[in-house]
Amino acid sequence: MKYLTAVNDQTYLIEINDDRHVVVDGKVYDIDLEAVGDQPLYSLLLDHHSFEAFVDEGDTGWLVLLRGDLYDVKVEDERAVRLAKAAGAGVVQVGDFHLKAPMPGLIVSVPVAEGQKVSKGGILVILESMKMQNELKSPRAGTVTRIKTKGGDNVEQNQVLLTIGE
Amino acid sequence: MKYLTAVNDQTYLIEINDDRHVVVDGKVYDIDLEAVGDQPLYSLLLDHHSFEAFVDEGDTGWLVLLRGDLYDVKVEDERAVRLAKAAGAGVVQVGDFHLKAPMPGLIVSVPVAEGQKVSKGGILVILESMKMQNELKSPRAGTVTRIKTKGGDNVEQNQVLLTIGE
Amino acid sequence: MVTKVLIANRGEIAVRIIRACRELGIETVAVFSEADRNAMHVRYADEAYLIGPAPSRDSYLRIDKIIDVAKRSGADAVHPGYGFLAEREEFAGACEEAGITFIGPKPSAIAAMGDKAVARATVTRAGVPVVPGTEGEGALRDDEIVAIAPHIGFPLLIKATAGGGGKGMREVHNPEELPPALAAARREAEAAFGDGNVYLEKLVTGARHIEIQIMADTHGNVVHLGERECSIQRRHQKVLEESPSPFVNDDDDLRRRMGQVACRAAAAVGYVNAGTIEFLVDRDKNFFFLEMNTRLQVEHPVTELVTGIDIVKEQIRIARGRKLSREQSEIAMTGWAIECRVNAEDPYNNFMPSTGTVSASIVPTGPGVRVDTFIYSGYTIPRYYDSLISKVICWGETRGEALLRMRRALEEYKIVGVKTNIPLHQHLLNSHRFMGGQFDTRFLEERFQMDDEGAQRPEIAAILATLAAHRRGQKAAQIVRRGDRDTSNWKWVGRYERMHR
Amino acid sequence: MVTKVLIANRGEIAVRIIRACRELGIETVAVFSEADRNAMHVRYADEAYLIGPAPSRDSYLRIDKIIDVAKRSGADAVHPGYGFLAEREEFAGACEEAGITFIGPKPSAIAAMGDKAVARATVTRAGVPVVPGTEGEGALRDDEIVAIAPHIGFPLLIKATAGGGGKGMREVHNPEELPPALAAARREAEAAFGDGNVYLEKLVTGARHIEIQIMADTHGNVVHLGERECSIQRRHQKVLEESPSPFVNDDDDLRRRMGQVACRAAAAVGYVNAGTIEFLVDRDKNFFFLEMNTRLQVEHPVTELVTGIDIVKEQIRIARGRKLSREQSEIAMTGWAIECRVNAEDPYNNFMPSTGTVSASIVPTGPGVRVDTFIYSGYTIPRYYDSLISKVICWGETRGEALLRMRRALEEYKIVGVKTNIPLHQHLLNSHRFMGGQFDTRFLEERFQMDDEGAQRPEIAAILATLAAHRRGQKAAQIVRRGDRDTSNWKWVGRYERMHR
Repeated sequence: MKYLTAVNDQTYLIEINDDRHVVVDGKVYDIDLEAVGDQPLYSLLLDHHSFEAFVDEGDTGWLVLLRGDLYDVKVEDERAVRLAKAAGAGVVQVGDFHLKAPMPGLIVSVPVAEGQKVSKGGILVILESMKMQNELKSPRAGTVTRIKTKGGDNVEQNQVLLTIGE
Repeated sequence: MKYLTAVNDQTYLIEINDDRHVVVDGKVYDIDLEAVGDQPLYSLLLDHHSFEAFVDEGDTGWLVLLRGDLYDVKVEDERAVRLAKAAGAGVVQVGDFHLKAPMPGLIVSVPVAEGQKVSKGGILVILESMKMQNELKSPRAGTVTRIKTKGGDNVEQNQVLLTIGE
Repeated sequence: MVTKVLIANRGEIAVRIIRACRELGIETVAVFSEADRNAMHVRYADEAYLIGPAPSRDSYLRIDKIIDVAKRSGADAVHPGYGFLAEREEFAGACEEAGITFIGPKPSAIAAMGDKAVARATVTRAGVPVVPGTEGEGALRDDEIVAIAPHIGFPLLIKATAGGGGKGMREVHNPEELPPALAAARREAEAAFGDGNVYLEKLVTGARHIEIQIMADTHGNVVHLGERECSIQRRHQKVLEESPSPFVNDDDDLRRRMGQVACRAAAAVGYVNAGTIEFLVDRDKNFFFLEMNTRLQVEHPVTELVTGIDIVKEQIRIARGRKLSREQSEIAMTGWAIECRVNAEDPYNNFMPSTGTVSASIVPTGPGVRVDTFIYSGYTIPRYYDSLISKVICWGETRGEALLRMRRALEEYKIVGVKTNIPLHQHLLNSHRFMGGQFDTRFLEERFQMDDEGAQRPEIAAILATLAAHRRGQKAAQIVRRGDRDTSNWKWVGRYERMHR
Repeated sequence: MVTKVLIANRGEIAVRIIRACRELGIETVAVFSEADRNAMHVRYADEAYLIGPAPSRDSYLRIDKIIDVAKRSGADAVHPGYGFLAEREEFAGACEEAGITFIGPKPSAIAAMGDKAVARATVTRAGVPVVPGTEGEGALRDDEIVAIAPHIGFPLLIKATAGGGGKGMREVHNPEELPPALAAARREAEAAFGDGNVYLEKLVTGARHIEIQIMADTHGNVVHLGERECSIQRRHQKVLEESPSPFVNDDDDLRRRMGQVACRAAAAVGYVNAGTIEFLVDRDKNFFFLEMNTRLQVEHPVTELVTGIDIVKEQIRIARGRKLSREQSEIAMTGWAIECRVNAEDPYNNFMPSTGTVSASIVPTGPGVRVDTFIYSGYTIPRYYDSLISKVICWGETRGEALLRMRRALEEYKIVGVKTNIPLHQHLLNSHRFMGGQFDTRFLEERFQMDDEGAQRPEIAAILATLAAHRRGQKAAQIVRRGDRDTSNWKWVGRYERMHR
């Protein structure tokens, strides 16, 4: 299997043919990967160098927490990428942003109204959890198209609170 | 449900009718029992007194390790005991003793032969595990009727090594 | 007498206090909310009583219920920990009234220091320097505060009168920001302390937050245990503390003067038991009283490690009416200690609190490492309380050794299931300015970045992610393949038929 | 130079050494057997190399493979830990030959002290008192030993010449017992050390086992770090150690004399680095040299906690050619430290070793508690190595505080999945004789019982067992009942159909 793996601005071509080796941009490494106690925590020996890292799938790719640094990694099947390119890619993804509750908690207030324009960084919702009031901000400019919560509501994690349109 | 529960020389009549109470020899206690992190480790609040203990089923009964003391506890359904008594009990259990390997290891030697008489405490097998040579002794006097292992064998836990007859 | 102590708290500090009691042969009584049945303090105490629903105001803040449990259980003393009721005059008073020893100062001292505005006025009279602000003005309305603000001058800090821990605190840089900031601060203060009163204080820039631990007994002895450096803060909450302070360091004269002023501030309110005087120290080593915390401090372990004094045991000793175990001349600081507060929050997502079940917790151990925590594998962190889940405290002969030890401890610490701010601490410990001791209270928020763009091992991360993705893909493929095999089908069919018998 | 250290060991001591290196900024290289891929030392080191199959003789005892890894990895130093190759002259020699710094004494010193019989002869010449035995006789055949035995007099001890850790040791009370005991001792010594040679020593009764930690640098300085009390033993293996010894305690003169003799013994062989001189001390405070361990000791942490000296870091310092960090006059013992060795063995079943997967490990933390371990939740303990899985070390201002702290630490320590000897330690800490410091080397085996017949809480145990049995019964009933429900059936049917599409 070949993968195109991107971290920050760099992309690696990584080939995995057996359990004991990887080929990264043509260079062969000995590897030995073990999960630690059935957790998303891994011990990797790479040419005898020992690394421990959390490796978990996030919303937009794989998250690797390694020696205190977090890497957001996109892993794609190289063949799939090639096929997609051949089919003509380049779709611009624009759409609604759904603000989800990042944790369960109590809605303190919703300082915006439906139809209101918001700028990037504008406060959308104040959510109380673990005794802290957290200001949930807009990741981009847009218009509040739908509000699905109000002050006093108890919300679950990932519950959609409101939607920002174009 | 009523249970007859024996520890050392003492037997308690324990009645459990709901999740929040037990009745021990007629005395009612408030209880709150929780397993700690999905382990055979329990937290018990008994009339607000907090106890932590390992509770696990052993070969001959329940083993309770509480504040550094081990209790071997027999729990029997009170109704079943009554029925058994009515049916006439008192069966004397005598039979073969099967020496099982208490842990995986390497058989160093078997200093007895089939047909040999052994006394209580006599060494039957020397088993090496974790760099220690462990002498497995006879729990009673008898005759070695069958030997199923020899020096140099690698044995698994609970594998029968030999049998002592009358 | 102190033979049975009720701990009116939860979390790591409840565990910390229970441990001290156990080691003194004193019985312990825990109280817990409905969210805390599986908490460690419930398991480690001799007795435990449910006192109400999860929200603090229905449980850990209910004085009546706690006093009731103390009476029912026969506890003859109460330790309040920090937070919750620790600095509530009424609570100390209710204990006194019920004939229960409150392990802390007298209600009058809590009252005098608890209203931060009154406290500033009080110590000013005792000749202790304070940062200019609205001290001595009592509780002010919004319009009064708006009117006074320009006289103190911007930038300003709004602080909760009943405050602590950065809650209900806001910075204000110009008059326009003042009204909304006041509203936010009062709202947060009301939620956190049940008291929406606030006061103003001049914002001293380039300052350090350095505090002095004091202990006072009922025989009139007051000593100080040196200073703690607490300038590493985020949203006015301490994140990392050390003792000694790298700023004070070899300046024994400054330490002695701050210590003397701290003892004087404590004496001004007839203080008894352990307390902390917080100072702002400017670049020229002028120091100003900020407030006194009339209770055990979260960061007390760094002082314990450098002085060898067990502050909680000393608190109990004082509550028993004994003399302090050491005189000022017998107290020395040996080596260096650092504490990292581990919070359940995501340092990569605006420090959002993170809750959930801890599926694994591998704690750093070995020489010079102390961990004060209450989480364990399988424990579910409730969403109702503070995000502090653990404190890692390292001692070294020198600051350098303590820093290196902390680095290895944090690298070892593996908490799975919830996000923590451990990466923040790891970045901090690699920061040259931090290593050089070059920081003030604004450092963490203004001159420090959790920027992992330049992180050193992108290739390793790429390999790890690719291997994980590859394995997941293979496992998925295997499941499909296995589904086609006969043996497996037979098993399912067997189950299906058993069910329909 | 020491910039990259290969740790020729496994388990807790490998982790301990890696931690010291990390804190000094030194790179680390782990070696591991096929049974140890998931071991903590592999995960914590910077590099890790597989060196062979699980049995020690095929991996951790393979000098050739370890030297080869040192060369391949570019390690410029080797730390041998304890056990395995730590006291093999050939290994230290092979390192020297390969130009790799051996963090320990010269091969000649290992050889002189490693043959226990030769060691006794050597120190006798230096004026150090020894227990009568076959020292100076060289390797003896069985018939020679049988002939000499009556001249020394019974009871006797057979000891392995290459020995340590109680392996290959047997007590003999009369001439008839000698031949079978010799055979057993040789067999065990051969298995453990690859050397079946043994010697005899008079068995001193009512004696204590007290040892002195020494440190010697390459500049001719030798200091001692006080004593450790190691009389609590089972089958000649230490179980619990403390420093200071309750027997020496305030007798500074005895401590000084033992320290001086220890330094003299070390000097007699040109000793460099950390080492331990073991003494037997009789009731009248006469002390006799037993043997010298030319390596780091399992129980070194108790000395670290009372002296504040990090012995492993000091070892590296010495190996770098530096002077000792402290002179004798700067070394003082503060407070009291106790270590409990936690072994994976069943104290209720003749201390049978216990292996398996650790399904949970909740480690005691908080003030004054240090844990040196290598196990974690999910780790499977291999059956090939020593049963020591953890060391709990507690410090207190007094012996009383240390004991009480150890009690609470052991009560907190929860290891699930394997049996441990923690209950043994808990019984010990409750024993009045132990608490009073009234014990000799026979105490644990002869005057101590793991008798739980009189345990205090049979009713609580009965309730717990009954509740567990009841719950299990209910759960079983529920499974049967659930099987009858439609919803559940639909789920099975759904799966069944998916599979047959």
